[in-house]
Amino acid sequence: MEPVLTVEDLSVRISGLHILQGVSFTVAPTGVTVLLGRNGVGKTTTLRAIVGLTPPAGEVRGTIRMGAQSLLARPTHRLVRGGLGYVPEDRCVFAGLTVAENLRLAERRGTSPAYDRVFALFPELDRRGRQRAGSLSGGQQQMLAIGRVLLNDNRLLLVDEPTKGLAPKVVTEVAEVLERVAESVPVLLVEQNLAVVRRLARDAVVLAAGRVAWTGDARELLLETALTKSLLGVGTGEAHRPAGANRAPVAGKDAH
Amino acid sequence: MLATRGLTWRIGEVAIVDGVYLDLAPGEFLGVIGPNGAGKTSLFNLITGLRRATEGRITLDGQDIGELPPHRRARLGLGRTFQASSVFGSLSVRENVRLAVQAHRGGSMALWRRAAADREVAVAADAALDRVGLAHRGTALAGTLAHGEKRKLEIALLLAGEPRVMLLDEPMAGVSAEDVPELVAVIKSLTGDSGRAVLMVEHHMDVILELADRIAVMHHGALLACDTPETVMANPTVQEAYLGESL
Amino acid sequence: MTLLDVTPAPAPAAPRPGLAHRVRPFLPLVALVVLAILPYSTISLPGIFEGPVNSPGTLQLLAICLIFGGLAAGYDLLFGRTGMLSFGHALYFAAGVYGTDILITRAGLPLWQAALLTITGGTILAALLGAVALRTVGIAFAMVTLAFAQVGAILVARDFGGLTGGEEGLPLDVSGLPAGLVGVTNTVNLYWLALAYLTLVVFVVHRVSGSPTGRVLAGLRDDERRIGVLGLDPYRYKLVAFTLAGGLASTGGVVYVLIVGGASPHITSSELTLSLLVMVVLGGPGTRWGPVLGGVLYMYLDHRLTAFGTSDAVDNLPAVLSHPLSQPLFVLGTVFILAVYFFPGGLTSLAPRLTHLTRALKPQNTPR
Amino acid sequence: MGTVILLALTGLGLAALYFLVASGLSLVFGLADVLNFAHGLFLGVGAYGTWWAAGNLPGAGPDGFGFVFAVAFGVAAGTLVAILVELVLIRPLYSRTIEQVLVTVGLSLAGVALLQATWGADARPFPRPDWTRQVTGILGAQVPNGGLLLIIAAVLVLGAILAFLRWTRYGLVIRAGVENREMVTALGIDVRKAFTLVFAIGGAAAALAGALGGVYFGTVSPGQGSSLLIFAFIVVVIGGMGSVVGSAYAAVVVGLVQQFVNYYGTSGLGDICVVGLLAVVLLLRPQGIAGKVATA
Amino acid sequence: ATACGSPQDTATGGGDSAAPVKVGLVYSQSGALASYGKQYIEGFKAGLDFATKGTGKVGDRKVELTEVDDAGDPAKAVSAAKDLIGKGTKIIAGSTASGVALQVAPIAAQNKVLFISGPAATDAVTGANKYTFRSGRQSYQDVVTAKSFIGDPAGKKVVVFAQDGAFGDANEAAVKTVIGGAGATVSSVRAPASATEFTPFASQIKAAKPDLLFVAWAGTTAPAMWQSLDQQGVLSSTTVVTGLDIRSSWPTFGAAGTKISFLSHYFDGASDTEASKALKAKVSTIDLFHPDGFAAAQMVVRAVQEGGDDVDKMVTALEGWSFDGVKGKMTIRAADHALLQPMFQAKLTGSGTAFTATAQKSLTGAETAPPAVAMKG
Ligand SMILES: Nc1ncnc2c1ncn2[C@@H]1O[C@H](COP(=O)(O)OP(=O)(O)OP(=O)(O)O)[C@@H](O)[C@H]1O
Ligand SMILES: Nc1ncnc2c1ncn2[C@@H]1O[C@H](COP(=O)(O)OP(=O)(O)OP(=O)(O)O)[C@@H](O)[C@H]1O
Ligand SMILES: [Mg+2]
Ligand SMILES: [Mg+2]
Repeated sequence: MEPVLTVEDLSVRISGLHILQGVSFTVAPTGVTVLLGRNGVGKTTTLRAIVGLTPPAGEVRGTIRMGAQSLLARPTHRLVRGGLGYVPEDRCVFAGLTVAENLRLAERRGTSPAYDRVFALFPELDRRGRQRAGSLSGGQQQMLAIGRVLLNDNRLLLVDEPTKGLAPKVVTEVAEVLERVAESVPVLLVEQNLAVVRRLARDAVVLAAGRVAWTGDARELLLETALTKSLLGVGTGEAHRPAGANRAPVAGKDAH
Repeated sequence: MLATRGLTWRIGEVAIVDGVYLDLAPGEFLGVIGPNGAGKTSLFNLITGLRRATEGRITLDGQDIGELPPHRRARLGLGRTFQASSVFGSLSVRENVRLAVQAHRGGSMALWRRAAADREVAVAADAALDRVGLAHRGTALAGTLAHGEKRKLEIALLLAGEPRVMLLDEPMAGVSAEDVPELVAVIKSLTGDSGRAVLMVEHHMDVILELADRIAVMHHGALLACDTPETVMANPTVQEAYLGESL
Repeated sequence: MTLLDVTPAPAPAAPRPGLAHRVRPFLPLVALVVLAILPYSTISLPGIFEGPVNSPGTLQLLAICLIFGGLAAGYDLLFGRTGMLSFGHALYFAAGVYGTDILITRAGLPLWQAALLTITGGTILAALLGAVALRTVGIAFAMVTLAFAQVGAILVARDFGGLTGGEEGLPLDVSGLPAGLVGVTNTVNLYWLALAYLTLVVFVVHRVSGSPTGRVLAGLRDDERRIGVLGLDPYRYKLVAFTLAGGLASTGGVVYVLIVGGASPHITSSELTLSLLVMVVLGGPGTRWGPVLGGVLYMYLDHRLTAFGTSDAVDNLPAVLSHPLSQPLFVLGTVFILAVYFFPGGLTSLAPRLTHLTRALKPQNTPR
Repeated sequence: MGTVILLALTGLGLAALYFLVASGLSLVFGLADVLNFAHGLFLGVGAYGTWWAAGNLPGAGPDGFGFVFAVAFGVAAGTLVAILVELVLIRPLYSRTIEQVLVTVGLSLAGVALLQATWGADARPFPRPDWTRQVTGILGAQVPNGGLLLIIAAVLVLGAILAFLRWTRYGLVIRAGVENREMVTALGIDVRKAFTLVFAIGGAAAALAGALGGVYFGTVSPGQGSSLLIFAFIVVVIGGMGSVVGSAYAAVVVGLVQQFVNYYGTSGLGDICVVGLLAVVLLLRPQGIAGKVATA
Repeated sequence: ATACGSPQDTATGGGDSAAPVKVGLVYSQSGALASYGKQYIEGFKAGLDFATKGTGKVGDRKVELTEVDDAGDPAKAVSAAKDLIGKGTKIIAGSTASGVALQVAPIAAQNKVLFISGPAATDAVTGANKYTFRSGRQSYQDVVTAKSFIGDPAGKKVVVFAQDGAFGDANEAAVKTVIGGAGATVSSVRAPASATEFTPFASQIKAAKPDLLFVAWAGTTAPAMWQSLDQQGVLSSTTVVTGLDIRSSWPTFGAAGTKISFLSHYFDGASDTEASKALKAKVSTIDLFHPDGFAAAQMVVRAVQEGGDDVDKMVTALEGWSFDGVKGKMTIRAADHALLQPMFQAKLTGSGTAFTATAQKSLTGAETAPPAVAMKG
């Protein structure tokens, strides 16, 4: 199957720092591809480079293609209108606007917004339509951020740590939502919560120090304790071991 | 040690925090859980003075601190981290921590002394950085750190202040799985000694269960329960309101 | 309000060991010595100065430039280093100018007494007004300071009791001044005075920003709430910075009134504060030399452009060009806009970029 | 009684003028986050545009429809300049707020100098219909018609801007873009267009203020804009940044205070009172009368 | 040339009898008073031509002009003056703005050079110091002219309407001495210089019912002020006197123009002197400040003729000197260097944008002489 997104030899420099160094991977046209890696390896940077949001001081090299179309050097709003949905890491809801206005803003011209879909997933958003988004709690804001993107049909969704700071119940809900969404739209997901990863991911890309350290079937990755341990530094068990007991063998995190 | 009596914060008619009675004993670790929007961060804001309570009292060691500005409360030994990292972006990581150490040492108003020459501050700062595992990032500008690193820096800033009561707002949010145990250990090491009390909001249940002596559950601004982890986890209301069905 | 997110120029790259590194700390000293002995030189720089470097006209111009270099450096203590956007800094400068002038001319005090009283008064004024204004933050703070400065301007223009001379200004009565400060031949002494002022400000600002308090100020610039939670009172620190900057500005006013020989209401206008802002940004906020450079350059252009505007070269251009070009403010405004575009981060950010360039051009002989 | 009415109505006329200047300023300032010191330039362009058109443009003149046409020309010129300023000078600097402010400072210096270079520093008589020079007797007060004209224009402009912000999609985009421009783009919206629009609206309102101000004062001079600007700033801040309604309230307060205190108090006291009012409002309510409460 | 020298070097004025005479002209070429400055310099050049009979030379010595723009800023003017003095200039003239004149005058005294102030009207220039002269009129002379409009002032009620600040203060004080001293009751209405809305002031004045209203107003807000006075019926209910400003401002009076009595420093056609003909030949339409520049040039030529390079001699030569200027007979009073000169009453006729001024009456220099003041420095 043709990949929906192809990233080849992607390098990103931000004010002199070489943050990504020749990252290549593909995103399958169905299901969830998860981008893993420890803090600071460049997951967010990768997503932002794809959607064209590298900061002004940054420099992007390489190829990013959606189908046959190159995404580099195209303005973000064009990419998004072309069906690339992005849920940022810090939620970025518009604090001064109401929830309803936040959603209204996300409507894209020429398509009919799927409010029923969003409200079915997050009834809270319907109830709080007139509240200003800035006064929502962290979790509510995350729901709004996801809801905004789901209002439209997308060819590919980029989602950065959607469960960060969410209550377990909501984490489960969000995971369910993403699972359902992924049935129709491919998703590139950055996630720290391995339980969510296990439930959703089909393919996995593991970054380490700005490079791809591993790609392949996510289940395979999670089953192989040795592999996860060496790449992500954790076993697949739920409980956390005492600190220091599982210091990661992955070297070169700070090489740049 | 820290106690709130009927602490309430209303915006208009809505009570965001609704009559909370909390008691924190020296050396105690109290976890706070609750659904998103329950009012946990708001409670922290009231305790640290970033917001003024509309009703109720807050006492620290019996002294009423409800009217004090944030920095006075901090000087009495109240330290906190923020849910969204807030570090000094244009200072280096090391300078960040040194500033916190300096604040703890009495907030020098010296205009003429060279700050860099203060060995004691430097040593204390490096120790704090070491403890959270950020020593190697000392010269990086804090603003350029990755999210997880900022969380660690937040904790280092807190450590530097050697607070007697620590309020941690979701310290694990966005921290990669590998680093969670490390941070847990750091937090654990803070509490054991010197009768320091901790109030921690966290959604990672395993972390809470590992650390907390008691767990407070907030819902719609009110305290639903406050008891040992076992009792709380067994509570059906909590199950339903917060945990939902497990993955 | 994101207006206060002053991004400081990136911290200088770790210095490379070597000769350059060892000499560097002494460069300011060398510059100071060069500036101090400059009046002994008779070099003519045609086009740059009207006469030889030691002519009174040139020294006067240089003295004014140096004063404004110092003022800008003092203002940067607020703007670049603490992130406080004050629109009323001109007030403290004007307090220094008018204070000295009134005490000498109207009250007949000797210079040193007038200067001492004025500086003390200016500092206290800054402390009092700062104490009120600092109850607000961000743009509100900018506007309250602007308002206070506006009241100052109105009072000066109102000319209560004929004290300030209103729009005509107040010429300084020089009869009681030391002889060495009076007369065209003594312009060099005023120049040295200005140089001393600049040195003082740079030294104070440097020491303060390297002090523990300076570190707190830098922290305030980034996140004030955080400073509070760490146990420090943001208000106190901001007040210290505000008062100090105000005191430095009124000191500048004392020197300025000697150099110009009078006070005029121009200096009370909010435009002066705006120009200070322009100077700081032109040079590079939060850097040691940027504001000084910016101040010197701005004042230089401000004075020299009037000559440029009336020069034959401009007059001979077609009217569409010569009319605007003969308006100094037009040229200054345009230069400033271009500077914002082409040297973002200020003049001082040019240096690292230039070294970058030269390094890139140099053949790399040591493979990494 | 007649005096009070006269003072109140002329005070409102002044308020209307302040509001016309402040509304555009407030929009640009609160929404595009640019403290626009060049706003006075737009005003100057509007005034000189009208003045020029009335004298030189066929069909335009100082009276009747010709005058409307001249004002329209002036407003169009002001709008055009505002758009050009945004496109050429401000747009390349988005996300660099300080620099944007600085560019407008430079522009305000250069722009006024340019007007002066072109038309001289002296005041020019402003073309206007004769009835604007007359007075209307209202309850025994001889109220200048120029002031009444300003009041009517201000009310219309207020209504138009509010409707735009509240009911159009661009209004929404503008309000969101202020907070997080990047995120608006990430929702697939070209936010740059919205900001150009904000400048255009601000420029148009300022140019209208310039033209009607010319009618009111009877003259046009290069510095007129900048001298109004400082009170407009005060109005914007008292009213709360970005709040057009707040600006309207504040303009009324400032205009009336100035007028009454100048009459009953000693001269100059009116200005000092306005400045004092600003300080008091900011100390009690830093976000201004109608400003939003910042969220933590 | 060497690259080293003393920090206190200044060029010495050439003692050579054929060396050119350096004259520095520091005035506004840009800024708010640029048009006053333009008239001044045109007048100066015409005057120089007139006084040197077209040669541009005094004796064998060419007069070398250095023009410097002060943009109306005293600091720039002081810098320019110091620069000129440093280069050996012994004569400085110009100063369009009062603030500039007041701050350049002490510099001239400190360095013993001749300073001839230009259009700056402030009374304080008179008697400022031994080296300072003026080539224009002063506020006091305006007020004396205003007085001539009401005949016998005894028992009359006079209101001064002026801006806050030194200009307004000076005018108010002068009216109190001149007209009040002659028996009138003088009161004042003052407005902030920044005011844009004048209705309250106009109705205050209306309520005061004065016999004479003296308006001292400068700046771009004047037209709005006149319009308010007219709308509130002040102009039609009393005699209103004010100074006639430069020609380009006339149209801004609008309908009010014909209802005002003007005191005038000068307007085209006010006098018919040799000098005015010579000036008119150069500039076609004479305006308010042409005569000031013209007189300055006449004074410069006189100073050089009699004083050579000796400034003290120049001063002596000018003190008490009478000459025929554009306005008529001018006399430099020795005691305080006041320039006694004719003043005019004028009316505007016509309407809209085409006003013409006609002289009603002219007052001699002696009639308008300000009281002598003691030389301050
Ligand atoms: N604007 C910037 N300037 C300089 N460095 C940056 C910038 N943005 C990111 N970085 C650096 O790039 C690296 C990768 O950052 P990124 O945010 O992509 O990591 P991440 O994998 O998303 O981490 P996390 O899991 O903590 O969110 C980090 O070391 C960070 O310090
Ligand atoms: N300034 C405010 N104005 C109005 N409502 C507010 C304000 N601040 C908070 N709220 C509301 O108060 C409730 C509690 O918010 P808070 O941030 O304390 O929740 P939380 O428990 O920390 O949630 P989370 O776990 O998602 O961070 C939320 O419903 C929020 O919308
Ligand atoms: Mg990330
Ligand atoms: Mg929270």
